[in-house]
Amino acid sequence: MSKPKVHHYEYDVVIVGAGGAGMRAAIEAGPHAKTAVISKLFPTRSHTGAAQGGMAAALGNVEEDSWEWHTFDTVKGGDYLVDQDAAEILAKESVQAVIDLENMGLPFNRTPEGKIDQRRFGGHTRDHGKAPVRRSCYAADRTGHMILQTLYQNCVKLGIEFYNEFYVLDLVMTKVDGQERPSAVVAYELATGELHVFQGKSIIFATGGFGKIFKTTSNAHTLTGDGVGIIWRKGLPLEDMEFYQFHPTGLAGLGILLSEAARGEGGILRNASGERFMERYAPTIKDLAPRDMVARAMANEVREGRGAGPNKDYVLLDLTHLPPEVIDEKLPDITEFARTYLGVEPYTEPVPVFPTAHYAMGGIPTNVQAEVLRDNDTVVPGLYAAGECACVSVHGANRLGTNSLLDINVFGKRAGVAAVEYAKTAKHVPVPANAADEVVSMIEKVRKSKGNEKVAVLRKELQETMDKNAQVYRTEESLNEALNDIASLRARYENISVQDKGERFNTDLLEAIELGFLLDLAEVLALTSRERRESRGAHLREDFLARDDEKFMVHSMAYLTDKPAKKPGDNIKVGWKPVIVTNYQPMERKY
Amino acid sequence: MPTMPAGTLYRGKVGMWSWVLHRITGVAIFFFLLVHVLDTALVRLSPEAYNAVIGTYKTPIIGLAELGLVAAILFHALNGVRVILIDFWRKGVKYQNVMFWIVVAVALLIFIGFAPRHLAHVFG
Amino acid sequence: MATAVATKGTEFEQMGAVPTFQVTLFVRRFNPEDGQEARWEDFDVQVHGTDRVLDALHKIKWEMDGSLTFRRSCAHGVCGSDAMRINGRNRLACKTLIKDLDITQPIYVEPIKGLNVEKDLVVDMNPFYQAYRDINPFLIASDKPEKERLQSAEQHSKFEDTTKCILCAACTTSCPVFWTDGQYFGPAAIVNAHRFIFDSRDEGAELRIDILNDKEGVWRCRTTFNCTEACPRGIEVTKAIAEVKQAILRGKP
Amino acid sequence: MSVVIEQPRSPRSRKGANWEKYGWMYMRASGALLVILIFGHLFTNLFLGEGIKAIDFAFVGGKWSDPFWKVWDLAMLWLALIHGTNGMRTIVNDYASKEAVRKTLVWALWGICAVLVTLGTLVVFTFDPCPAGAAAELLPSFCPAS
Ligand SMILES: Cc1cc2nc3c(=O)[nH]c(=O)nc-3n(C[C@H](O)[C@H](O)[C@H](O)COP(=O)(O)OP(=O)(O)OC[C@H]3O[C@@H](n4cnc5c(N)ncnc54)[C@H](O)[C@@H]3O)c2cc1C
Ligand code: HEM
Ligand code: SF4
Ligand code: F3S
Ligand code: FES
Repeated sequence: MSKPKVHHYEYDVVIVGAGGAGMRAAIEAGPHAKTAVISKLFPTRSHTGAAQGGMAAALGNVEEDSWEWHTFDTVKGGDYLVDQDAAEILAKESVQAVIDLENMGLPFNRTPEGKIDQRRFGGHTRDHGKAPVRRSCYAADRTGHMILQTLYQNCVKLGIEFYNEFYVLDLVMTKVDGQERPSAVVAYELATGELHVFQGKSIIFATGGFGKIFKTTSNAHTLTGDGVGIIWRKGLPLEDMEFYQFHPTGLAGLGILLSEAARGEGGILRNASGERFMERYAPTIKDLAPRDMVARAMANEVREGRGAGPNKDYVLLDLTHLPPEVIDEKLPDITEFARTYLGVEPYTEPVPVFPTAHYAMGGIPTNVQAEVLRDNDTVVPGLYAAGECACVSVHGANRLGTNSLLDINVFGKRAGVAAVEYAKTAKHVPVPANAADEVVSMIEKVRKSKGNEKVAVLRKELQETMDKNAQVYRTEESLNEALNDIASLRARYENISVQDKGERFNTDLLEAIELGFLLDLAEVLALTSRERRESRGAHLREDFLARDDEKFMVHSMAYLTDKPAKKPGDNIKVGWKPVIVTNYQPMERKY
Repeated sequence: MPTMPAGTLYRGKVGMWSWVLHRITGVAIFFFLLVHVLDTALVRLSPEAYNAVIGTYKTPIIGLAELGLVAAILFHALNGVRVILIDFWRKGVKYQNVMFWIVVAVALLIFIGFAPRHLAHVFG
Repeated sequence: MATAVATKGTEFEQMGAVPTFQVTLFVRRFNPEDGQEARWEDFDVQVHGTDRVLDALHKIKWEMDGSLTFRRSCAHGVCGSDAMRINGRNRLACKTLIKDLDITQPIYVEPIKGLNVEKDLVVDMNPFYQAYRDINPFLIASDKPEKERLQSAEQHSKFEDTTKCILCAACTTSCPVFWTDGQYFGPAAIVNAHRFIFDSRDEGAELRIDILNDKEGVWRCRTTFNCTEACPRGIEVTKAIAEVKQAILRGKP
Repeated sequence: MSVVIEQPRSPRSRKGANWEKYGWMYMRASGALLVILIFGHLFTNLFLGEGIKAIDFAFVGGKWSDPFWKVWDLAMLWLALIHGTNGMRTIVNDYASKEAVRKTLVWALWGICAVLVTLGTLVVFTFDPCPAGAAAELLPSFCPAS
């Protein structure tokens, strides 16, 4: 097979990813700099569109509220691992972020006076935990959809250049004055199999999450963590990878998300014998405890044999005591999902649910300017990250509901502004002539391989070991098992082959390459989880049940090293980075 | 190069099939009308010519075809009213399905009222 | 009460035991690189009671023929990637449960109609997106408010239905008028124009009305309702089109 | 906010005035009138009395001696032909893929329409129910026996 054709482009700002974060950045960058947005999906297919609940902002439209309370909730929700300066920015700029969206046309639900309506959401309180507060701005049960559509509409308005169904597979780093500097990204065009090198003064990564390392997940098939994986392979660190949020109410077996609103409206979790088990775990607020606590309780019920269903592997979300009108009016999406996908009628039958891998708190470390860090405090000039792929860290050890849609808007915007600022004065870093070589060999290796391992088989095994060993409950032992499994999968990955050898729309090939990123990230996640020997937020170590502020009130920073891995994980170095504390000293997390 | 493979027939519902019928009946009526204007124009030529041509309208075969024509006009006209209601009546969209069956029913009723009488004229 | 719930629980223990069964899928295949015409290929797939057509396609791709090509992402009907013609009707593969189809018969799966097929179930969506972009799908407003623009719940309700669109193209490619020459703007573009024409904050209604008054605009719609029936988001597409027609007749929203 | 409103781009094709809106309105207006006209026509011609049997020169002559039916049939002629031709034009526009073929067919349709409308109108206006030299039994009863 001939070498693929390579095209070259020159832009000021190159944005990888057209989800909420990427397009919010594009809207800032587009009018002021020559901007390209590269996305493996058509923009409106990005997973931001799946978000239902809402976007937090202390507008105070229906109840008194303040950004300061919001900051506190975010810090506490994140089990004090949040960088508090970043959380302050998030909360302060939330109001403008919502107003921006409204002014761009987002059809928010309205109060009787015509202002943006707000509703309650888990963990958001007034006056430092005194009572729940209405802080979530929403558009019915499709807030994420409306954000994604509105941002795309405004990109169309601004005439932003998109390269859709282009898979970015590599970041080109060029050595300038002895320093590795980002100069371009290399993308594979799905339609033709040709390669494209996008040179940019500023490069923004906004590639979203990587839920597909798990089997049960609310994430899309395409959320394979490519962007995070690319950064990782360049030897740059990843922060807080052990913190992965499991949402309590995913449809059992499928992982499709049922919004927290289900319990907000009075839904009750029961085990096989019909017991309301949350009474045992959180006697006062029961089913409305924070996500990490509820997920843990559910997993425990199943583990101790009280799960429902033929395999006793899920619990039940009971809505049958709610009047059908309430279900219809308040929870239409949930009812529809339950009916469509499980054939369960929520009026009369309880819905099988189980925690589902939902959100990566960790990712590419950045400062509050969205600049990517090469260690605890040195920035990589010209490289930015925003959205779920980044770790600013505003979510710490556990993200609050509605804070992610906020995150993508606030830090997406900041990334765009900073990227333009930088591009105004910076010069292009030269791109080597052979910039695409690495991707060429990556592709040709898979395409030409005569191996006998199948992508789908390896991926399934990876997801199964992650669900078994690195999910809600973790121990030294389970994490080592995961690491061993990943190591052997990695060996088998060398022997992988694809059936489709074609150039055009070769999704078979891309699934193989995506699996490579999944393996990398799963390994980092398992390793950092092993190294964090405490329990905090979403990270629960059964062998270290307590939070250990003495030793672990720090972010983990994982680096890929050249060290040969004698034992699985040996090639990864884990460092630690202090948490920025401004106002709130760690306290016990009680609700 | 990309092609547009034929594939299966689209399985639309009454909306689609009523439109297909509306279109077919419209074309049928159109062609009939062309002929009908011409034959009627013969009255200008001479009574004999007109009567000769109109005579053929009274033969059983054309008589039956006329029955078809009336059916076509009935459907086209009533469905046309349905389309107009969809366009201008607020609730038209909601009841389009029901209205289709009403169109069929009314067309059938009128047709049943008309057909025996017409056949009696043709064959009687 | 407790016992009632308990029995419900035990009932459930049995209920989850969903049967697996075998179905035959006829998939319309086309590979631009093999020089052959499009053709049907059949696959026998073992599926679960809760499986969707997308799961069956994945089974084929992952276990039998890796070259089978289709778009998908979210797998639960919100991203709009996988509109295809299943048993002759446009649907999202991820929202179509196999057990809801007649499984004694083969299931026919083919690309949506009226757009060029690129490979298997993948079509060239560009003309579809172009029509969308042509209607100016963004808020046009000249004021520069400090805070949010006010809008009453009633004003909001006028266009809420059409904000649900996920640009899946199920509607446009079910439209017999669109099939004829692909020039018609199509229901999806009109739906998205409707979303702005009836938004009280928008000032571009006249412009969009003018655009859709085009030869290829709303007047080509023959009210066949295929679009409404195909829309996976339950948008009342034909109604929206009728409202746009009325707006054009009035010359304002 | 940094978003500036760009001048909206021009619509997809703007080739002169476009009559689609008027065509659409005409189809509905004429359709509504045609329901009455055609049903009335069919009722009197095919249903009443002897139905199709009774139709001959004398029948037509008899009808057209009444200005009411003259206007009726003229209206029907104009409305239906234009309605039908415009409908056919829609269909041609839908299915004729070659521009040249499409143009030819549309011109042909309007040509035929014009000819028939003119012909029909002339016939109705210049029609003589009692042409000289015709056999009396073919003529309407009111003709003076010649
Ligand atoms: C079901 C669900 C419900 C949620 N509900 C809420 C909620 O109510 N409130 C809330 O605040 N948060 C919610 N979240 C979380 C939130 O939606 C996401 O974290 C957020 O939308 C992520 O946005 P993003 O822009 O970072 O990434 P995404 O929207 O996932 O976009 C990623 C983009 O990167 C592109 N991309 C990826 N890899 C590549 C590559 N290799 N090359 C080129 N492009 C690439 C993709 O094409 C895509 O455009 C929810 C999440 C899920 C899954
Ligand atoms: C009897 C009363 C009639 C009514 C109420 C009526 C109504 C209509 C309407 C509303 C349409 C537009 C359909 C649409 O836009 O989807 C239409 C189309 C059409 N009509 Fe009529 N019509 C009548 C009589 C006729 C006659 C007598 C002819 C033939 C000369 C005719 C031929 C057509 C044709 C060819 C079309 C186009 C069909 C299409 O585009 O699919 N109609 N009619
Ligand atoms: S209107 Fe419905 S069918 Fe059409 S593109 Fe939008 S969501 Fe899809
Ligand atoms: S299918 Fe087409 S004809 Fe009109 S009602 Fe829908 S756009
Ligand atoms: S895969 Fe997203 S809509 Fe079906």
